Amino acid sequence: MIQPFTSDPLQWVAEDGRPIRELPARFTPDVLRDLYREMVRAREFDKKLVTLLRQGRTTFYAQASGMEATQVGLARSIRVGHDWVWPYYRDHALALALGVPMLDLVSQCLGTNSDLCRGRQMPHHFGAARQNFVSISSSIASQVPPAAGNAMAQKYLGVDEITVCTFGDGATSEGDWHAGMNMAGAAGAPCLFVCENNQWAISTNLRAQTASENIHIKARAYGMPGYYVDGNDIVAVMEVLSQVAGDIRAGNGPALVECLTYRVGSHSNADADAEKNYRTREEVNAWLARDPIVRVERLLDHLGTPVSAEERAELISATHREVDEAVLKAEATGQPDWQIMFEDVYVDTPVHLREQAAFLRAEQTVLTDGGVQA
Amino acid sequence: MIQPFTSDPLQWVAEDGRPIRELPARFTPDVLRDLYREMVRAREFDKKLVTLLRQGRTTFYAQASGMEATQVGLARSIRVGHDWVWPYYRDHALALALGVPMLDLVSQCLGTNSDLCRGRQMPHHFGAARQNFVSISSSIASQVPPAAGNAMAQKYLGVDEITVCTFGDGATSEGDWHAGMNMAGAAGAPCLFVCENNQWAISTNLRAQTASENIHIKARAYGMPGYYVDGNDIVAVMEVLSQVAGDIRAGNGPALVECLTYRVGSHSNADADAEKNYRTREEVNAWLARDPIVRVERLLDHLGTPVSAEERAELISATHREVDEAVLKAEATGQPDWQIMFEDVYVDTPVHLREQAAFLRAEQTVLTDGGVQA
Amino acid sequence: MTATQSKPNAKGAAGEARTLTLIQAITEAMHEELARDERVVVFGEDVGARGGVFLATAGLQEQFGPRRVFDTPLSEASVVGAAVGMAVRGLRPIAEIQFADYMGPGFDQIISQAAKIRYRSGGQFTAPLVIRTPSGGGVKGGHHHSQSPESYFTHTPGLKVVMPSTPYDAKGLLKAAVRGGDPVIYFEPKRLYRAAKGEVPAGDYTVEIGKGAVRREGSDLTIIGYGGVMPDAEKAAQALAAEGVQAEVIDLRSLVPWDRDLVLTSVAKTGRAVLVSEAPRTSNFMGEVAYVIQEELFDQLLAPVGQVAGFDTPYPYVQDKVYLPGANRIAAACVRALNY
Amino acid sequence: MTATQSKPNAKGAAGEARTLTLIQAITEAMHEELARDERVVVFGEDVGARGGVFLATAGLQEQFGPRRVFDTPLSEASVVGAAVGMAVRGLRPIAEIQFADYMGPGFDQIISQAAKIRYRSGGQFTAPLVIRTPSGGGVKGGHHHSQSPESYFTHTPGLKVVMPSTPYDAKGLLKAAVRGGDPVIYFEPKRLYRAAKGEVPAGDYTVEIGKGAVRREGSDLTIIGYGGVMPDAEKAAQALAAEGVQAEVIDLRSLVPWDRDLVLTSVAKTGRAVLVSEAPRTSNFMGEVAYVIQEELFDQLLAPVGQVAGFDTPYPYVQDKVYLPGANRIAAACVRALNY
Ligand SMILES: Cc1ncc(C[n+]2csc(CCOP(=O)(O)OP(=O)(O)O)c2C)c(N)n1
Ligand SMILES: Cc1ncc(C[n+]2csc(CCOP(=O)(O)OP(=O)(O)O)c2C)c(N)n1
Ligand SMILES: [Mg+2]
Ligand SMILES: [Mg+2]
Repeated sequence: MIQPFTSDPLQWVAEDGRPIRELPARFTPDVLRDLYREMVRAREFDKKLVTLLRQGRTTFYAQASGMEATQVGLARSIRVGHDWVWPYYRDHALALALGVPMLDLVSQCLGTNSDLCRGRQMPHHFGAARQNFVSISSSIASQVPPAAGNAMAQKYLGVDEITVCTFGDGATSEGDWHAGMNMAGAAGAPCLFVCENNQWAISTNLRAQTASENIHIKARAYGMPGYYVDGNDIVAVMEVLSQVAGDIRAGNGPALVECLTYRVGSHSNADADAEKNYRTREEVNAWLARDPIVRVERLLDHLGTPVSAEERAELISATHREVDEAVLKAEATGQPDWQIMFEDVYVDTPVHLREQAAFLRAEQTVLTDGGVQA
Repeated sequence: MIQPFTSDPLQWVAEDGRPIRELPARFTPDVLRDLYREMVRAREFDKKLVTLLRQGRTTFYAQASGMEATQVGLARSIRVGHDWVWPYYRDHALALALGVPMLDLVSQCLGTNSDLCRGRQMPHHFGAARQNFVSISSSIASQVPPAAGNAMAQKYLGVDEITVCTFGDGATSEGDWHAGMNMAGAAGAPCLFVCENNQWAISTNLRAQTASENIHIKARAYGMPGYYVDGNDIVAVMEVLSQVAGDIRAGNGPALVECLTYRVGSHSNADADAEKNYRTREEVNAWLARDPIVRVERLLDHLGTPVSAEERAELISATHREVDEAVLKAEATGQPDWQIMFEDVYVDTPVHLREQAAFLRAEQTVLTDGGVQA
Repeated sequence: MTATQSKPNAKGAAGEARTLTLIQAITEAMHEELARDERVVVFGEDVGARGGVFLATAGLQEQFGPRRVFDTPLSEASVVGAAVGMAVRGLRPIAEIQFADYMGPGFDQIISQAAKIRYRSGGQFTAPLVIRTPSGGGVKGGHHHSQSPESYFTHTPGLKVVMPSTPYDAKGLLKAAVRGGDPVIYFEPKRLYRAAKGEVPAGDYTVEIGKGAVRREGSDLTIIGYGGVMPDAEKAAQALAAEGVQAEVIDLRSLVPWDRDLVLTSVAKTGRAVLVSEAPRTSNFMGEVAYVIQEELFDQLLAPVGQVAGFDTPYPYVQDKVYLPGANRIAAACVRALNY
Repeated sequence: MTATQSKPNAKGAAGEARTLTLIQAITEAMHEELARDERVVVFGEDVGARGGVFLATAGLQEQFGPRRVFDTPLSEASVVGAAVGMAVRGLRPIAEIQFADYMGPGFDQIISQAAKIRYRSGGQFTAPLVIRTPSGGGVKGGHHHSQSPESYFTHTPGLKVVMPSTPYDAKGLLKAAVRGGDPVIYFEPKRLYRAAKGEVPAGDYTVEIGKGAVRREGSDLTIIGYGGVMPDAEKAAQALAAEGVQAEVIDLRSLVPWDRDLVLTSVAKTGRAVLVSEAPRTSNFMGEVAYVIQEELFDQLLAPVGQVAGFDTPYPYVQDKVYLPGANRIAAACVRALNY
């Protein structure tokens, strides 16, 4: 039994790669290698997308580097395509690990015709129905009440699904976070709330965000258990999350899990240089030293099944190829044309939208014919 | 030192009127008598106003009967006219005990020209600048973030005031409650949050409102102490609140105090009959037996200084006279005329409001001259 | 309540008509939809045992049980957000906001989640849901029990917005809203809850969202309104008739989308329009109706489009009746248009 | 940044003019107001060390310290609510909402507290505060970084609403807002932050809230806009001038209250009006301007009031540029009005 409300984050594997507690049997070298590969894939996706951003081929990007153990560990603790996920905008490692195809993620970032979301949202705001990975809204914490409702529906329908809702540390200050948590608690809804506590909300440190000792203790306000996990230790993440997910699926109501991690990159492209104003190089370096991927590498070393330099290089270049191919494929589908703007506003197209579309059609035609005659 | 986060409400005086702990020296029979009188005054105000309501002389009323120890005790724990109060709509006992004149309260309920708030709000939504008793908004919990801001301003200005913010149990579910609590915690603002937990929010019981064990534990989410008090025991209320107010004034940051009490009357005139749908007569009777006024009567008995039947009768009729006189005085000032509608929207009156006022002036003139000619 | 005691004909077509109040028609619509479709759930603050503060949901929990009809915590963001999540996961939620004045705390859920999830996901996820809420003045409730916030929502693409003024429409529009594919904000003019009575067929029928209704035919001028102002609009038309002026009266019923054809056809015929609503004037929905009329019928208009609306002040308590556009004010606006 | 390094002349009158960008002018206004009045505080999400995501508050914390310029928790209700409480207790808060798209979570604080406290208290308590927020499209931000929600606030009595389009106005209006007695929602057209450059006097001056400005005189038609669309409105006027048409261009600057006199005088002269904004069409603020023009100048209008606005769809990502009314679309609307 894993204890809620611990004062320190639960850990299985120390930073040097040695297990602190007995390594659960399911973490065979093969399984660990698979986790490792998935994390590296996400890390390299970050790198490639930052490059695409620099090249001006996309306009926004929010790295998850440093947070891969939390996101991949979460994906491996639930039933893919069966459970539902209301994620937030930093969750591409989660999306990848849930099996959202690389092409879908890249297409969304590029806003091409191959984008499942039809170019409607800014980059890095994914949505993939096949994986029950609900389209992300930028509005922080706005996914929390709907996640509670999604879980209430699951309970109503009597299905054995659960709902996962992720958010950052900053998100916990929003009123909607409270509204969703309290609703899920009161309804006993099967919802797994996962805080990806990377300790910063843009430039605002968790200590300025709230006076509470930590995030998971806030679960007390909603009558649900709160767990505290080392979010850079994928074994700990999976041990805690799979037990908690199981409890929830068994009908014990919602729970909150705080994964303590760190965003080693910038908040987004928007603050690439600015972060030096608000945090120290030392702090970043200290967390770079706690890299979740390196920890698994060390564990594999310790288990006598090290990752070779070639394997690593190959994995990296395979991911780069995967991204490159996806980019080519996505770009080949072209950009959606203006008509896309008027679709999916409603199930039908009411008369005022038809008129506005007709207006734009006329304008576009004139433009194609050589500009407006003023 | 009073302990936060107790599992049971702190009590000083048992229901039978006997002190459970040593009665603090300041609670002399004279002081207790004064508290008693203030509580009876509030109770009788309730009765008179319900009568006025039945007579159709006012249109809304929200009784505080049963909650007098909480509200009067709070008023006696802070510095009147020095500290600031962001109250909620059920706080007339608090207002009276803070020295808001009866005439002001009655005028607000009647919406007469003598209303400090100029007839702008529905009855029972008071506001009195002289007592720093900030005008009440119906929108539940919307006073909580401003109360935090008020306290932040006090801290900024370096004054030795504190801010009091009151709300019901239901209010704690609103997002704004969370936003205000968290802001106050993060800012270390001198704010005393008082939950008047009467266990019902209209027809919704606290158990359906939230899955948390109680209200005060929610303070953990904001890094502030949470206290649990028998809100029907005015000695306990004052012991806890005056210590907590002192702590806050000393610069220790905000705190949450939950006063466990009960609304023995209906939610408002709107559900006078409806409450039988949602709660049992037995429950109401059980709480009627824990009446906060009776408890002080018994304590005075126990101390050998009983309240005589005549004293009680006199007190009651004095209050009734006080209300009657206030009603006459208020009604004599008449109802504000239509012009009041366009004032206090802004500090000035912009042109569009001047035009709308001119339009209405013309209309009113025509009407006085005998109706519109259609 | 008769409405909840009657045995609605859940499957078949509309049955015989009875006289119901507006609120009875609303209750009956929910009753029938709950009976018709297991995916329909009804929830909000105090809608269960209490039956809602206006009793719109009275008897529903008793009949359908607390699994399908239930109280929520006191949070409009919880209510709306839960509705969004339920709808995404396949239910058909009917959520109540106790007063339209309290949509504020749920505003971001409405505009960021309900209104945009279909669009932002490219149609992968949708939120067909209904938010019912009593709105409008005339009940001496001061500004937090009297406001008419519908214009905020008509200005938010992705939402459909309706407001019935008759029991017939109340039932039919609510059913259409429950069955449609979009989030619908369904405003209930609270001062008509019991004041508006009319024939309502037992059993099933819908009123198409987006279609207005001509309440009275006339050739001299068109009065266009919706919701709580309709009885006064009709009274004004009667008063005008007594003076020999034939006003056509249109009830929009649906604001997004609104029935441009009906309005333009009528004003093309009469040449004069007076728009009536009780929401504050600046940036209200009627501005759009006025705009379209003057744009489309510039040459046919015989007078400027007239407008009677709420004043640009918070809704006052003591001046409740003066604030609202009554029949006199509407008639006077018509006279101004006629005498232009 | 020059703006924060310059030593503003906090007491005296306006000094010599320099060329600043819109955002520099905003920073300078806050800088000077902080220096002028100890009651002024600046706060919001990431406005401290980070200087705001657009750097509008860059350097202010460094200069005035974290007591006067500080970060808040990530909650717009906290930000607005704190501003209300501070203002009631005597401070002069300038609160930042990081993007206008995120006013949703603070909406009830704005409409129920900030907008109504003066009214509901009979003037006993007031909330003179400024909420600054970047709004509008053109930055490829998708719907949560591009919306123009100003109409919601113009429809809320008790709020003043302004939106500058030039550095001069940005500074002067912000100062006027800080010193006034009312809650002011101050929208900053983010696509002009660095694109709009202009002369700004060093030191003190204000621009009166409620007054528009004629950007270009003309006799054939009046183009009326505000905020981010202004440069394109002027470009359209230039294009028209090349064809021999003289358009008058009015920048409203202030929406509540708006300068009816200026607008009506101009349209009375030209006989034609085209209204330009980027907010969704239905129930947008320009509906009110159009309404007043047709009501007051019915007989003088030579063509229907024209309007170019945002489409009634959520703001799209890929079609960012197509969604926005550009100079071509504005010019085309003018041509339609001229050829009517
Ligand atoms: C309602 C709302 N307010 C503000 C923002 C702007 N914003 C975007 S990300 C962010 C910080 C979020 O921090 P956190 O929740 O910790 O997540 P992280 O980015 O650290 O993963 C802010 C303030 C927003 N997107 N939504
Ligand atoms: C934002 C908002 N939502 C709903 C309401 C309607 N309403 C008025 S009182 C009330 C119950 C409040 O319960 P509680 O906070 O426990 O206070 P009590 O009335 O019990 O003292 C509700 C739901 C409101 N006034 N404001
Ligand atoms: Mg974070
Ligand atoms: Mg209560």
